[in-house]
Amino acid sequence: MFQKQPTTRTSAAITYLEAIRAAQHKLLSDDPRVFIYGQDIADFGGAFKATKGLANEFPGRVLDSPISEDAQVGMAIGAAIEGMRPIIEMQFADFSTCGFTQIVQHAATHKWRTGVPCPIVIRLPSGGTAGAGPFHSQSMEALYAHYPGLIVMTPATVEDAYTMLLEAVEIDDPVIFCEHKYLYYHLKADGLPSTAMPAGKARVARPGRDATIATYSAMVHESLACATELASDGWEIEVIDLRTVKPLDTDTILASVSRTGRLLAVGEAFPWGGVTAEIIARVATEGFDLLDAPPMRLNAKDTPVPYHPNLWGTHRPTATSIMAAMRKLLGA
Amino acid sequence: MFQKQPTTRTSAAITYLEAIRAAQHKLLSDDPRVFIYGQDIADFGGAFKATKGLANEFPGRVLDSPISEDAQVGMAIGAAIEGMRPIIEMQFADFSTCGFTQIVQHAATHKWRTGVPCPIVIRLPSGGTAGAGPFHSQSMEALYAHYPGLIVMTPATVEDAYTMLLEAVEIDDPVIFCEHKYLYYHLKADGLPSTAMPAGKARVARPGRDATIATYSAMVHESLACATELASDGWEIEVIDLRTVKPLDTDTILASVSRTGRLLAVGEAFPWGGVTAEIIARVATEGFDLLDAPPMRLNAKDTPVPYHPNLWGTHRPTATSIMAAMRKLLGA
Amino acid sequence: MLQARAGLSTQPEANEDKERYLGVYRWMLLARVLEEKLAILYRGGKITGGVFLGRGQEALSAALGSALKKGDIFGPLIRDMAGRLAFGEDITDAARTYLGSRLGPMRGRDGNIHRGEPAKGYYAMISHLGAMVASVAGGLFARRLKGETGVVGATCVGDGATSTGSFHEGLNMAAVEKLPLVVIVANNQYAYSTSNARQYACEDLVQRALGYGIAGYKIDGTDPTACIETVFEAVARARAGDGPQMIVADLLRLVGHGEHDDFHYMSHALKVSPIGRDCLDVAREQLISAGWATPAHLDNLRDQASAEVENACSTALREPLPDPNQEDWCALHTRRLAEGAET
Amino acid sequence: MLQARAGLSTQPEANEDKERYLGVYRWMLLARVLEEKLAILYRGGKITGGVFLGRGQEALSAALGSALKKGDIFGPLIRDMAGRLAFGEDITDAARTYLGSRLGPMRGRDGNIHRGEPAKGYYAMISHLGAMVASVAGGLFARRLKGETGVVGATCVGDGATSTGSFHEGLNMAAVEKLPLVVIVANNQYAYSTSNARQYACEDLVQRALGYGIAGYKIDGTDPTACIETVFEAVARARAGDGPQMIVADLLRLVGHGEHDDFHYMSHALKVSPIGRDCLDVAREQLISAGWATPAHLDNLRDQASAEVENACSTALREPLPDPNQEDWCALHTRRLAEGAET
Ligand SMILES: Cc1ncc(C[n+]2csc(CCOP(=O)(O)OP(=O)(O)O)c2C)c(N)n1
Ligand SMILES: Cc1ncc(C[n+]2csc(CCOP(=O)(O)OP(=O)(O)O)c2C)c(N)n1
Ligand SMILES: [Mg+2]
Ligand SMILES: [Mg+2]
Repeated sequence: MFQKQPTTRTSAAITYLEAIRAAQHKLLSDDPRVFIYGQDIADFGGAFKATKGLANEFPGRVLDSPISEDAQVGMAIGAAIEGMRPIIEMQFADFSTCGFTQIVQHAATHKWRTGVPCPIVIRLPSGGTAGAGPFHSQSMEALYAHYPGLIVMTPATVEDAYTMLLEAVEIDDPVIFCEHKYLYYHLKADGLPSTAMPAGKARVARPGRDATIATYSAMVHESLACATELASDGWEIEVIDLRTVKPLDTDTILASVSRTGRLLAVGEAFPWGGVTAEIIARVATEGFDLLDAPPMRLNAKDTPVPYHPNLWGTHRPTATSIMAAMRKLLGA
Repeated sequence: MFQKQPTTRTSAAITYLEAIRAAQHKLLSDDPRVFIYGQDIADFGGAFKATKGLANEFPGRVLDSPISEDAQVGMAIGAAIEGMRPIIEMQFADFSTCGFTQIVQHAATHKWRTGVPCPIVIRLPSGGTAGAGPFHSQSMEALYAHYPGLIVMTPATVEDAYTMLLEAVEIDDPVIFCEHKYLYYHLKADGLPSTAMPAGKARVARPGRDATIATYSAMVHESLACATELASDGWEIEVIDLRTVKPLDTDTILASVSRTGRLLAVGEAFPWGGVTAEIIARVATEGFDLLDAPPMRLNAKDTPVPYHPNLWGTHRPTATSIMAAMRKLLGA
Repeated sequence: MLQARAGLSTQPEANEDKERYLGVYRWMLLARVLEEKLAILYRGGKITGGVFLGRGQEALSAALGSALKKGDIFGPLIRDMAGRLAFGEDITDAARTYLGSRLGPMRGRDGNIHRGEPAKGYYAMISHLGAMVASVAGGLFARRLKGETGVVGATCVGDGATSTGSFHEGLNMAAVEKLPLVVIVANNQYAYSTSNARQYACEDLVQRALGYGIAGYKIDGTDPTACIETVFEAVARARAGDGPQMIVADLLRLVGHGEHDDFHYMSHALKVSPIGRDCLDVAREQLISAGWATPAHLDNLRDQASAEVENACSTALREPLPDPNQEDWCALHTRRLAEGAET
Repeated sequence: MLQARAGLSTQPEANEDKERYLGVYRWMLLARVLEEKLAILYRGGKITGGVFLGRGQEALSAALGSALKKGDIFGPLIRDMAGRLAFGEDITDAARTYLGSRLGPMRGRDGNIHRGEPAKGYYAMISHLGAMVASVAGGLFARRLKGETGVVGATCVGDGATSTGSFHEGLNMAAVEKLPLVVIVANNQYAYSTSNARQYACEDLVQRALGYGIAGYKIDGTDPTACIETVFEAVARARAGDGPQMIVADLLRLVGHGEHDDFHYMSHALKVSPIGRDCLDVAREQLISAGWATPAHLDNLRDQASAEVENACSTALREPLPDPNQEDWCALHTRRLAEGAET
């Protein structure tokens, strides 16, 4: 479904993945405090090539780590205490569970406990792709957003992948940077922006009148595809791209719902307690009277992410299933 | 506040902690598949004495582990595959982050991936107590509930601590058993029940008419104290004890809200995306028209759990802060 | 550095040696032929997801699978096609998992290297490296509690996986419990693209055995004779109650990390060094020079393997794919406690 | 098993030895007296939360704190009161953290053993054992990147903490990076109630050094002379660029795990064995028999320590407690990105 999105194919086209690489290139160039540490990221350039060529250009600042997620994050914390700006690349978001203690117990609590900030960025190649299976597909934003002291970014566009990564490194707090693997190669833009909305602000990805979809990351594109489709039936669906899920820009969501009266929250993560629950809880508690109909939510199914594409295509929300939910919400 | 709860002091009185010990005693006696593995749980009887005397009575089946949470859970998974019913005691829930990979990646996915169930029980001494600080106070139910394949129990009473642990071991799936340290010694009952509500069913802990509090674990008692207090002003507050947070008994909550029209969800965990978000999201999506007022939620503050009792008492919800929220909800 | 120890008991008769070697060789060959077929299918776009092969590591893996018995526990890793088959995996099931058949043991829910049949002691690895060490140990612990004796459990890791906390915790725990666990470290000199120099700083990983208080063996993983002797000995010692055994085998993977990888980073010097040898070539030489097989016999074995592989793959290719509408979207065994997938 | 190596360079003069020893002794004594006071306050109900003491481990800890310099990095663990003070911690800050003063470095947000001042290289441990190894290594890595040389980082763990995956990953990583990290393993024979026999299966934990490719030293942790010599040597070697150093010291804690614990489980045989000695008694003997101090001088030092401790505690006890209404409930440094606590 997502393939329907218009992609620019000019010679200057840059992909979501290239934007991440470009941001890291700029960070290494501009800021001597920055270094990158992760598995296979030096000469090899990373499993997805997000650091291709950087080790060569910035010797000693782009380093291969042993297979030790806990120590990778632990070392970044120490380096951040000493004033550096480490970026940790996890090979897949799923493996960050092996570094979970250092992330949620150590990095997240450091500033509050000691007064000394802990500015690390952990890049999580996140989300599902065909054939990746239960251990290379997870969306872990809800886990990290639950813990105080972390900022969780979920860029959905090439531009945001670039500017938000720059901002993530600048922020004096630990940032979990959830980049979506499904967007790596598919998603393209004409070039890289020089200005950006700040973290913590959601973006109206498509304005509308009849209902709001609040979503993030790859699901922004499925939702936009759904909105395009429904537009041919005369429906005007507003799509909100959250950009960061912690903090969550409740104001922008509420402003949208105040215009549309209807809300569908869409996320690719597991159904219990994820971003969609938080969105609905906020709108229900803070904007109850704005709602003309019960809000709805759509998540992945409550099983591990299946390996086979036939199953995976049904496990995660898609433009098709979002459309079905939206028709229900619209009473159409 | 909780101290106001009536506690029975007959000679037969049994505490929440003793109930957990009694359940494990019964399990070891009745079921040769059961063994217990954890730090300092053998001769020493555990940091909280939940296994006191059991190693002696059941030689070779209550074992001290090295300080290796990942391996503790990993070994339980292998043993469960072979038909045993291991119980893992974490010394504190907070340390389960070190076993997070084995829990959410291995145990949780095993049945779905392979068809072979993985019946392990992980006991998490959870929640805050005075002076325990950021690393000995956490409530982690939301993390585990988010992952498909796990059942998350949060007993609030002595009776439930006993019967739910028995049931947890009987269930053919991995169960995260969140026992609350604040209840260990304070909470007492006359004796142990021989029957129980099944897991997955919430309990009306106190019937009411004017508003519903949906909550679990130690917060049940703070909520009951609040309801008692408000009763003297003529308010009848219904308190729902969720008992398990995954699955979450939406039906019982909806039935209550259909009677009261008002909902306050209370949890001791961090505010972003926990049990309270899930409760509100379900009621807003499935029972929107039952609500006479915007639902409300009350959680701990969005910082690590503070060490000093002065701070801790304000960080977590208490009968006092629940009361303030409830008065707002009632418009009183 | 520890060296392979002398044989546990009296040497088996030459005839036993021959049969054992030929048995192992058949599994090496079958794995090799099956993986070559999978590589072709992968390049032909017939396989979704990654394909990770064990080319060059078959002797080590097949020796382990052969040394284990029915009733033992095996937790293979990504390069253990040979060991899996030798341990008793149905080759059609292997093909099914790659080719997406709904009839495979993972029914399309998980793929390829993650397959297993835990109820038969053949554990299904998770991706998180090192995790299987503790779980195989746990299986052995359960067997001990049930009073079963003479059971062995084995698992394999790579050089990279030795850096994980899970590996350390699992092996230490197994040592404390003195479990009959055999851990094979296939040191193929690289973890994906990362060379040993960036993975550990000791002279040789076998030095870690001392620190865990377990037996350690060091072998050339490209030498099938060494693999067979040492692996069978370690398994026998574990079975006899000597506690965990760790074998570190030096070798190379003669393929990329996965079939997407051209392994340009691999050192030429290593490739042309003795550990760059193809264990199947070495086996052929050893078998022929020992007089245990003729070239014709070995060619014949390869033809048999090819036929078996073709048969398995064509069966799997004809079978139904997973169907999301028929799929049981329930992650729990206890159905009454499952929450409906929300749609 | 590795033994303490011979001195790095020429032996320091006897006078230097004496000053060094007396310096270490003062920190041992100060820690001992402070902890005795804290134990009394704990029993008097003046301290909320646990109190975990280092009684019996002062020589080892003070030697480390003394061997480090300003500008070095120190990640102490729960039994390192002596090392903390020797590294430069303000004794009043130590008292403040226990006694709940809002003016302490953790301002009531975290307590006791978790205190630190990371901006001064004095890291604040988290409870999760093993975690500080990687973080101290990371601090050293940062210093190297910044071009600082001659910096050393040190951290301490117990026998129990060596079983954690974090310990393994952190130490292995430090070895690969050849960082100037000194890791002290205070093997007090128990992790809480769990004896070494249930914690590891090697003969001695120092055997692990080989497996990480780092220097290993084994000492009697109750012998202050041995502690001083070996710790200073290891720190010097790390500073000189020899990579990670691991010292395993045998000793006992002469208290419970925490002050709530009567340590009835501790073996009598161990208590009366040489490692059951009180290092302060040993130091007194060594100092007197070397002619470096008289009993009167040492008694005088104790009086000085007592005065300092009383002063620190009475200061801390007069200070304001944390006030939830004045508390800044914001876990982020970037205030604009903080979500308001929901009430
Ligand atoms: C904990 C963890 N981190 C990262 C990965 C990603 N990963 C998969 S295979 C691999 C390399 C493994 O190297 P090694 O253990 O030497 O085995 P080999 O592939 O060489 O056989 C990596 C990094 C993983 N599977 N698990
Ligand atoms: C990962 C982890 N698991 C469990 C604990 C609980 N715990 C705190 S101290 C301790 C014992 C530590 O023993 P050891 O490392 O030998 O240090 P010692 O107390 O003997 O100095 C345990 C189990 C912890 N802090 N961290
Ligand atoms: Mg390898
Ligand atoms: Mg100890």
